[in-house]
Amino acid sequence: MRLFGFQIPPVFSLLFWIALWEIAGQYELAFILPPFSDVVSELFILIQRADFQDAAMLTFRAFVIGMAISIVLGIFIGFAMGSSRMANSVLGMWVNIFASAPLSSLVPILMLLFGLGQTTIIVTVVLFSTWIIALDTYAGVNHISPSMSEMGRSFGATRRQLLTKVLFWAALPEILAGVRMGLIRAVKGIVIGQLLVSVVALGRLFRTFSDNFQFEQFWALTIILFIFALTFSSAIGWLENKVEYYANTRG
Amino acid sequence: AQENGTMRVAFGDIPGGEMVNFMIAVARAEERGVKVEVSYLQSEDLAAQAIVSGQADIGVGTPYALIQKVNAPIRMFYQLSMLRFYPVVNGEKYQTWNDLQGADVAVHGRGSGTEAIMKLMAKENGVTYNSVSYVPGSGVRAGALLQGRIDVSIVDYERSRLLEREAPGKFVFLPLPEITATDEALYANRDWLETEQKAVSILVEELIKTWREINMDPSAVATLRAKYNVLPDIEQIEVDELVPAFTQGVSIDLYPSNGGNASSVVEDFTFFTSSGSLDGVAEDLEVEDYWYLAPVEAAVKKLGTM
Amino acid sequence: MSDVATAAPLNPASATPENIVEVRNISKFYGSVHALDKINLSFPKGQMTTLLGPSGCGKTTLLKIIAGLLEPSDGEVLINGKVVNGPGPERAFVFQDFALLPWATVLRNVAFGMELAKVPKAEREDKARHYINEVGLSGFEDKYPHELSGGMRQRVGLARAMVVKADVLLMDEPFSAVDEQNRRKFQEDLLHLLAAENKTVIFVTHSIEEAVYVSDQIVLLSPRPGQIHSIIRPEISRDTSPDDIRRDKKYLDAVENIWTDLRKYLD
Amino acid sequence: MSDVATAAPLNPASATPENIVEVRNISKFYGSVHALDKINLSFPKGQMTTLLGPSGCGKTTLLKIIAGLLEPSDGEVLINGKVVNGPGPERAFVFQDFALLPWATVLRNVAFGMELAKVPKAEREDKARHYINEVGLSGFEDKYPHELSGGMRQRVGLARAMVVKADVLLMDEPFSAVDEQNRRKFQEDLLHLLAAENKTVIFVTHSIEEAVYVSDQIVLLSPRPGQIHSIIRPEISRDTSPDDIRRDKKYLDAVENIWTDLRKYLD
Amino acid sequence: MLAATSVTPHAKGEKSDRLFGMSDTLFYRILSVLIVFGVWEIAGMIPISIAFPTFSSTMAAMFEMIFDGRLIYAYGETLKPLGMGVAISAFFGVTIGVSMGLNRLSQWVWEPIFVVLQASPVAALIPLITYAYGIGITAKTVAVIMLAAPIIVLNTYKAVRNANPSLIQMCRSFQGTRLQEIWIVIVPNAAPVIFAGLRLGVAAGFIGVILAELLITPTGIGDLISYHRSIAEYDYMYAAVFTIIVFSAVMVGFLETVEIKYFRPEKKKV
Ligand SMILES: Nc1ncnc2c1ncn2[C@@H]1O[C@H](COP(=O)(O)OP(=O)(O)OP(=O)(O)O)[C@@H](O)[C@H]1O
Ligand SMILES: Nc1ncnc2c1ncn2[C@@H]1O[C@H](COP(=O)(O)OP(=O)(O)OP(=O)(O)O)[C@@H](O)[C@H]1O
Ligand SMILES: [Mg+2]
Ligand SMILES: [Mg+2]
Repeated sequence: MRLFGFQIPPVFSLLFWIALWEIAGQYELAFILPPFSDVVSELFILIQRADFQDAAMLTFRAFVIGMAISIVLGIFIGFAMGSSRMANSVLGMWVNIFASAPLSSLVPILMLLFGLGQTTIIVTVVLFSTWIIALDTYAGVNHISPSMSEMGRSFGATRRQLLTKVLFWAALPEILAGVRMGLIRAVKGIVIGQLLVSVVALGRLFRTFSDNFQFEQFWALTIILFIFALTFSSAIGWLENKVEYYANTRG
Repeated sequence: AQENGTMRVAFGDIPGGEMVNFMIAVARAEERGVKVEVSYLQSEDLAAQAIVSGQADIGVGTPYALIQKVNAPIRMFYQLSMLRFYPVVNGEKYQTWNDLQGADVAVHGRGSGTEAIMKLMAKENGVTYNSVSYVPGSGVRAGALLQGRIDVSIVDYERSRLLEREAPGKFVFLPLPEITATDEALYANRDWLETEQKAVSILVEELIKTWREINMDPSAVATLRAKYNVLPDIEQIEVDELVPAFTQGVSIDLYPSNGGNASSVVEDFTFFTSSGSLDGVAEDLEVEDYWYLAPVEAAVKKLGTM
Repeated sequence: MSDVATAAPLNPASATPENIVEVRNISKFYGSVHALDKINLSFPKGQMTTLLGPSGCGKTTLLKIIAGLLEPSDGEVLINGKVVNGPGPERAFVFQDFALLPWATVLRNVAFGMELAKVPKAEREDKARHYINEVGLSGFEDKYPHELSGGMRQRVGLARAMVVKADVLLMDEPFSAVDEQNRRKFQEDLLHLLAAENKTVIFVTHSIEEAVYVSDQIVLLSPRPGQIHSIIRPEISRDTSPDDIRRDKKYLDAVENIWTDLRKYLD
Repeated sequence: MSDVATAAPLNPASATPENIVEVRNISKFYGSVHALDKINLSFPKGQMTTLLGPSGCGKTTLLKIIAGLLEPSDGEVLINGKVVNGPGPERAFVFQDFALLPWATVLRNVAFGMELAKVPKAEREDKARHYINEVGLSGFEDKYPHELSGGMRQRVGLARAMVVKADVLLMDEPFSAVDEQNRRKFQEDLLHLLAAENKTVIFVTHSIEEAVYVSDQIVLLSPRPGQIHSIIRPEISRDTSPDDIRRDKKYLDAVENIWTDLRKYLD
Repeated sequence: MLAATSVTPHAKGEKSDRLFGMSDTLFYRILSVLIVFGVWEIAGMIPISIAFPTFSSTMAAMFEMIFDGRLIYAYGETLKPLGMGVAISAFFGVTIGVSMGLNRLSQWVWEPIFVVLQASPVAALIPLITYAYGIGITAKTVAVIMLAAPIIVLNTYKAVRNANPSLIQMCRSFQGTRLQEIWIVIVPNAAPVIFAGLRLGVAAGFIGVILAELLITPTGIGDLISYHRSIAEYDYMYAAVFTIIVFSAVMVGFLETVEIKYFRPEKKKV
């Protein structure tokens, strides 16, 4: 986008939207939309609250554990699908179903099976993110030119060497793309889980704020979540770009 | 303090001012060596599900229908509050019960006392609603009424006063016959109640003591909250409303002083069978199929009836 | 046309010492697709043999069976008179699409075979540098494949195969992803490079000129199921300049003969 | 070497009627990349001109400027003496990657130019069938591109360009995605096909043999920024058989000369 | 002038065996389904919790609800806002996406906002919808749009942006107009990715409508879930959840078929 000969970077359009929001808020055009500036000042108050910090820490820890599990599991399933026709047809069916199913409807059942603690959040994260990581890993493995593994074999690579020195790295760009999508899905999954079941305080805060018409706080909480999701996914996006750089010669 | 057992309480609602009295009793029970873990779930039926599946021990609500339907040995054991609600309609659209044919109604929760009242009145006036939606929290429903998002609902005494104050003349309160029934009770698995006898009796005793204290002097709720540092994170608006709300509650006998007994259960049977929440005839229902009164009877004996 | 011997596999059975690779009675089915049918071939030590034939006739299949990357459905491969199953250090493969690791530098790529064999880092990098220099890429050690042109990438692939000191080099259309002019240059360089190393090379190509230009022996395959159509030994003297070779009557005759044979298979 | 005219563009300024396409003083910058530098060229009517040069010298750029698909940074293109901006019906393009619509049958692909021009369906399909037959694909009208081999796809691309009756055919490495043997066949077929049509053809290739084999005039470009290095007219008689052409001294000389010129640009 | 032979596509993979008269993959798939359901049945029989019904009772409940019409009625209710929301998101989403792909200004304005919406948990906003749109079908439709639109927009945009440049140049070389270029080349070329976006949009919209039914007012399939949960008929609740998973799998498959049938004829034969 150019204006008066200047290049205006895309993020600036966000500022444009925020300005619109501020105006709508200042003129009280919609009562659910308080001025953006109020939301921001509320945001700083919110992050100092003890209940928010507790909820955030608990959720964050569960999130990290869950992501670690689903990355390992997803990559494993993806490689299994990529290396055996049978695993592909059997696992592929389940992975595809779960990757596109509205898993949120399962969340209340998860609570029942895994209790009211951290485990449920971890399982939610795993359930929402594993399948897409598996699918992308599989796509990555499939994308590897057969000559890559033949090259390894012709130099006498063991199975293990082939996996760790060739195939894993060759599939890495897709794996990372999958991890990024899995991460976004996991954040969404946690929020949906919180809204439906509200095991930890995050969902409770949402309810309290919307029930008491505290829209500044409500938006502040939403924005914190947005920022969290965006920061994480762009961090992985950055990694992805670095890897693409090495990998962009592939056919 | 010595170890007197553990209990996990699951609420079907977010923490708010109306839970302060309960949490004060919990704090006192903790002083006496009962370990209490509280969780707040999105809705009452989720909380009930948590009790049934053993993820929590104590639930809050009136699960008559649930007990009748499912074979899980759930029993209520303490009457927390009475059903005191005020059906309210938007005066521009409706005036009487008979107008509510085909209306959209909002009540507290599925299987709740508010739903039972609205169902009962529909039956008595021969009308059928178009839909019943579940909007937990009288405050939320009052807000929605003021915003014009809903036209027919039922709110507690405090919010009925609020509606009159905020929009005088806009809302019509529909008449109700005299109703004596439980709004919220504590319930738990029967086996659990028997094995955790000690903890349960401590909790029940503290509940009765707290309830009585508040009934004597509603402003005690604020001082006790400060003393025990109960629910420190609830919003300031709710803190400000605390004493007025409890004062109003006490004035309409919202908080029973004796925690329920056989005759209050029979009154419940009458109301919930006529509203349709319970199947069958009130006379045929057995108290011990729904309530486990031993702890409350023992406590009342110890503390004296009021 | 004295130099064109028609059909009949060379030394079908005897494992004379000068035949470093022998293929005996190889057949290959992919499911119901019959790719190769009873192939018998000998590859004399130190010579360059080209597999030539229409698309889909099984050249790649045959080469990969020799490399031990594919199992034949029937028959066996002998290296130095011994039956082999699977890849071995006597053979090294050069791939059509280069098969370089995009995340590794030229140096690491060239040394990759030794890395797998756990040769110490200093030693393998030393050797790798030598061959990087041989293929004309010195100065590019620390570049990544995507920073090189197609021709340069294939030189990396060649260096990687040379550095492991295998006696037999297997090349599957090594120039097909390289542009014409670089390809021509590369052919000249390849001959030059191999002259010094006494390697046995088995080479797959679609280009008749390329086959005649580089080979001692050309194996023409017929379409699926691949069978040996004829074996041709152009017997061109390689002492003259590249341009003279391309004007040599033997060269031109061989090209014309092969073209006459092959064009009837085209679609 | 009488037939190799060195440098100096042919008829630089005069728009003689026999030059159907003229390129005047064309320069092209991609941002700061200087791709073409002051190119002046004439393309005689009914002849085949080849653009030849090292990779990245701007061949594709020049061809697309002539086609009107790219704007030159400076200079102009004349068709039949008139300055043109943008594509026109006198020119048709054959793409390196074929550019077939994957969701359309061979028939619809070939008729696509006329579909855009809103020619009635029956009429355009009739004409399309004729050229499908000409390029040897009759029977494949209802196939989709992915069901064809590379060579067959490019024949579809050729038919699509022929059917609109443009006087000038622009081809960007039309054979680079086709295997060698089919390519050789395709070259022969192309000459045969064009002989009957009196088309002017501008052709980009990397293959020196191909250029010399098919062209009346070869334009050699130097590396970036692309400039005209020399213009060569092989003047080979095309009445003899393909094999005789490939043995013709003029042919072999031209190939050798061009190779000598170009090999110094290689990496 | 040429003797043409058709080309055999490279058949990939190992050969397939047959077991019990069916292909072995089908056999193992069915086996895996049986194992999963078997484990479910056993877990329900132990039981791992009173609130965890067996597979067989869940199926019984499901068929009961199918045959007494409750499920069909519930899906009717759920599909109303879903259908409306998806239709609106598809129409505006594809339009905005195409305009972003073709026009720099439109891209500048919309891209960041949709990227943010796509990467963030918008579901958090569902409780707010009630304040703006009440508790009726409008609110649910809005919930669907909020979840479905971003992915449709972004996929369409990417598809249009990455339309094969040589196809576009081909069209231009035949003097195609801009409109022809868009409708005859760019859009069909982008169709598979646009459709992938629509499929994802439907899946996201489905989540939206179920969330709305569980969070705003219980109707349709969400009502079946929360009603049966409230009266502890867990087998019916599980049956409802089960149908959601099956239904969405069937719907995604159906969309794939529609796409191939009407937009990519060349894939039909594969
Ligand atoms: N993995 C496979 N599964 C099934 N069929 C295969 C497989 N690989 C090759 N084929 C078939 O086997 C035949 C021989 O294939 P191969 O790749 O060896 O031919 P080629 O001579 O190398 O062809 P090209 O000149 O195109 O490289 C072909 O018809 C091909 O379709
Ligand atoms: N869109 C573009 N933006 C920037 N630079 C470009 C672009 N297209 C081409 N170039 C540069 O312009 C120069 C000429 O490109 P062009 O594609 O015309 O070369 P070419 O002679 O066709 O090369 P090749 O033989 O590889 O096809 C190259 O150096 C290339 O990197
Ligand atoms: Mg091959
Ligand atoms: Mg080019």
